[in-house]
Amino acid sequence: MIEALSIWVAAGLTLAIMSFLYGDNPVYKFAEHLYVGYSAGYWLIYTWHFTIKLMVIQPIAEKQPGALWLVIPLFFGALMLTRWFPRIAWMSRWSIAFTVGIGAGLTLTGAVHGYIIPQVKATILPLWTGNGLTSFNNFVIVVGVITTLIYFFFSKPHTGVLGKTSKVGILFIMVAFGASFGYTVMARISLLIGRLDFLWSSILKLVHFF
Amino acid sequence: MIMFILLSTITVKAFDTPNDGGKSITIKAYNVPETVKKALVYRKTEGDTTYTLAGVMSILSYRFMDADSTIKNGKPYYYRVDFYFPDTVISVEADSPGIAYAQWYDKTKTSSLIFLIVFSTFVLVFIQLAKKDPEGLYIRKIPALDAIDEAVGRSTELGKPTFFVHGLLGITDAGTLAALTILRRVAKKVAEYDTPILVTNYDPIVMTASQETVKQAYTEAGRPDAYNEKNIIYLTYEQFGYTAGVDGLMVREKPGAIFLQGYFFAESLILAETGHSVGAIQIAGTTAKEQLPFFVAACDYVLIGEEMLAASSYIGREPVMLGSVKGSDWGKVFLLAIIGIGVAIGTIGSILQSAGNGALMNVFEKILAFF
Amino acid sequence: MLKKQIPLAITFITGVIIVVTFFIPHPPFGRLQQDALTWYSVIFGFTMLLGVDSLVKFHYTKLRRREKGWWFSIVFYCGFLLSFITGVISEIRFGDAFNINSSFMYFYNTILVPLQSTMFALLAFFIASASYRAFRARNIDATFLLVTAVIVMLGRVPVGYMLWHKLPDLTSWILNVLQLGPMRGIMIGISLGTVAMSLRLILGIERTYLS
Amino acid sequence: MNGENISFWEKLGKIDRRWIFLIIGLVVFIPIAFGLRMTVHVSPAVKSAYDTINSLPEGSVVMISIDYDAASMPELQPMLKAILRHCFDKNLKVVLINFWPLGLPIGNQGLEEVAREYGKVYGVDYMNLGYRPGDIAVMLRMGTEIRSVFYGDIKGTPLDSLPMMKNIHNYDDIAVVVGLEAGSMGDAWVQYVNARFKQDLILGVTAVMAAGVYPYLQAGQIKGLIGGLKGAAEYEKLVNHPAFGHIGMASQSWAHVTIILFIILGNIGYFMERRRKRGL
Repeated sequence: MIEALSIWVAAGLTLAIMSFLYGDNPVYKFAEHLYVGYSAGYWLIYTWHFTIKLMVIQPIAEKQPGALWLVIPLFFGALMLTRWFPRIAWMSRWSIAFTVGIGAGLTLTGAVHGYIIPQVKATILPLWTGNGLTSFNNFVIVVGVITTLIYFFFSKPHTGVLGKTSKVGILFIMVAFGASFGYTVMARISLLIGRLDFLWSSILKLVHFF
Repeated sequence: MIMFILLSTITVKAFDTPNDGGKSITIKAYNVPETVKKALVYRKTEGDTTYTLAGVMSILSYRFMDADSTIKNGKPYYYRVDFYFPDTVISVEADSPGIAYAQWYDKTKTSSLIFLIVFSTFVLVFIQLAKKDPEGLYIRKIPALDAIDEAVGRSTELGKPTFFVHGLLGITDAGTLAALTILRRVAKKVAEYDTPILVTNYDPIVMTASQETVKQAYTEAGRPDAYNEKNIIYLTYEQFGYTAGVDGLMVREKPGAIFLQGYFFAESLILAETGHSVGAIQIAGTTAKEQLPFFVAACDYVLIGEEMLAASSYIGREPVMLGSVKGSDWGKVFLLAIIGIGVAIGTIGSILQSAGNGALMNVFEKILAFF
Repeated sequence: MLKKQIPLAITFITGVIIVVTFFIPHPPFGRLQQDALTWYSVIFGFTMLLGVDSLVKFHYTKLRRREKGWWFSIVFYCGFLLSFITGVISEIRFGDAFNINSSFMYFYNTILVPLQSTMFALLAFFIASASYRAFRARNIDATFLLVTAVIVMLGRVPVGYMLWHKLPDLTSWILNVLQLGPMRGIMIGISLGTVAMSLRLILGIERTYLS
Repeated sequence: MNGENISFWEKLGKIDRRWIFLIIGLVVFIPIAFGLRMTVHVSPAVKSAYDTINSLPEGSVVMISIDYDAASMPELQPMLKAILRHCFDKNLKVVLINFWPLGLPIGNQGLEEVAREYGKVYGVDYMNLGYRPGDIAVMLRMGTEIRSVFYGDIKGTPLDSLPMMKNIHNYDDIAVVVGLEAGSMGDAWVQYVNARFKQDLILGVTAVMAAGVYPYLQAGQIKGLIGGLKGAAEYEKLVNHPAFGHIGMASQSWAHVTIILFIILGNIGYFMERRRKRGL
């Protein structure tokens, strides 16, 4: 019985979300509000379990080395909650500033070491390798990178040679976007196949059940 | 006989793992025959009588990094590796003990450090130059940013609210930080036109930063009284729950202008198509390269990658900001020059190599290894 | 001063420390980047309370004012309480709400999973409507986009092979070579922009939420 | 007459998108409801995965890793079933393992279903290890002894009380590992288990991931690659058991063709409109 009920609920919610394709309606509204409410609660529990319990309470309770450092985020975390008290709410800016500082530091080093250096290295390709096709491929890749980068030049007007190269750059970009779009279609259709198959087999199961 | 040959060829070295925080020793084997099936590493230290198993060595790279929690800096550790062949097992001891140390500088990051210094210098120098001589600073047209005022204006004329939809990454993402800059501009216009705004957030920290940003924008527009914190809401930290919620708000509130700004994942197209169906002008911006095609297809204006990050300079047009854009462009020239020189050396080197002269190719390999 | 200068100083100091220690493996600096991520998560955990509070208040206002569709806010509260209460109970009973036998996980599977995957599956419809509407050969740029998309779409299904048996090869060439350059260019551009933006933030030139 | 014609195309260009939704829905749904199938052409990457398993002597052990959850089920579950059919048909022994806790029920369901088809016995012909947290650490420890991480199977039964497990201790006793991947565990299988234990690997991945994993195949680090629903359909063809992959492929193909037809119709409408506006 519980199994049949679960199938009903799951199939019903599937249809409710799909009804959005026709337009906004009470059934979708129901599913949407349930979804937002349920998942907000879910993530609250998730954060409690995986962040507060495993990252804060456990290391402190077990006196793990370095647990003392947790004072820093606890302090800034508590400051964040000053937003509930309008008179001292401005103190939460300190916490935002701290997170922005962490963000800026991490993205800066991450972008240089994790992306710029390895990608520039990967682009330094010989245009002649002894093999016609690889040489041509290398040429296409190098030209693609250079013209695209030139498209993102901001401080000079795009006229003359710069203008022409950036035109080639935008064509490359469009090809990349087209490829990426076409490539994704397959995965998206697969998702729908999965969903419709679930719906169809649920219907068959329920018909069988009664 | 075979054993004797193998014994005489395989060598094992144990040494401090370079460029790390200590408490780790690397064991490397040389001249290992390809027939080896498995290699187990054993360790002992002063006072131990027998070896204990430390782990399994990779038989592709013949390397093993021993970072066991018992390892202490400055203490010698002796290693033995057992090589398993189809019919026999051969033990080889490391020629000298390994001693772990912590390093103060990570040499593998030198290329990053050099780039960082060069790039920062460009940015700082051009900021200084811009302060001295604000004339003649140029920034190319970015239509999506010019369209912000128009979009908010049209939304006001129609008597509809303006929506600002944040992406899914937190404040540690550059796209999110750029989105906040754009939000500030949008909020200022909204305050001037006195039209309603709704900012939806996926991440609570971004929500608090958005609240501060909008508050500042209203103050800047001279209307701090009109600011209402309740218009900047958190929905849920669940990808499609957020999507369902934003979609619902879109079809019910029917905004005249929608800004989709930040780092998006698969939901990008669901949001953009729903926004289009309610007839809103849509200005999207993202640094998620996979999602750009969908925004390009479904939105009226799109900030493509770096254009989004240049937004604050474009909007403010302050000399300092424009100077930093110019500096960053010079960083680009620097990279293009490196790519150009590298490609030239590689190409000529490769041609010379096929003619029998491999000297330049060696230089090329060294350049690549430096990165 | 407290409201403006101190936040700028905090961002500056934090940012500089994280960048400098990136190059120092020696303890305690070597692990600082990882620790910083943990710290960020902890602050995030606290802020989650503010977020949920804002959402709960948003629906409370709707209910109190009896705004149009107010009773859906009751659905919101039901959903929220369902996961919250089963979560708390499971956390107490199993010591881990994510135990596979908990009621919390049961509702996760019957409610959240179908909602999630259906919402995701809507993309199949939207990708069709978007291509219909937007893929018009208005100019050269749009034509390039359209033609590549069509080739790749066909090249990845058996029909493409039937039309022209080289089509799958052409598709993989487009994916592995032709689009590689521009995608790399876009990402290098984004990374450069990111570095410049982070520098501006650390130096206090860019102030989004401070005046 | 001519005027009506033009307005028809133009109207088509601005058609209510709900018609598009309906058509796409039907195109995908009809093959599922009526079990329509599509002929598929087998690619070398899938063929080599098939050959690797096909060449194993009877009684060899195949470990299948379930590294996905409900979201990727439509693509990876048909793969799992096709591979299981191949293994059971050849009387190979199957060990299932999970690195995604939420994939546990999904993998087990597929395993039990196919095992029933072939009349196989749990503990003798197949078994399920279940899930242990620790990802890469679990993978590595299995290199010396599976029992050091998995004290019992999915139901908690001690491994030694399962007849087939008596002689299975580590990767030396496993002929091939098949990783069905929706995330980064596939990289871990290659970088840790293949590199350290020379373990033969086959990866089955979602369509989106296929291009990224392809270099492993070129470098010989994996023996075969099955990509997306199409790969699943190809494998089904090889084991001579067309199932969901084939049906799904019919839906997939027709959906792609339909979208392309939409694009063509949209462009005809657009050019008609442009011509008329120029003519005015």
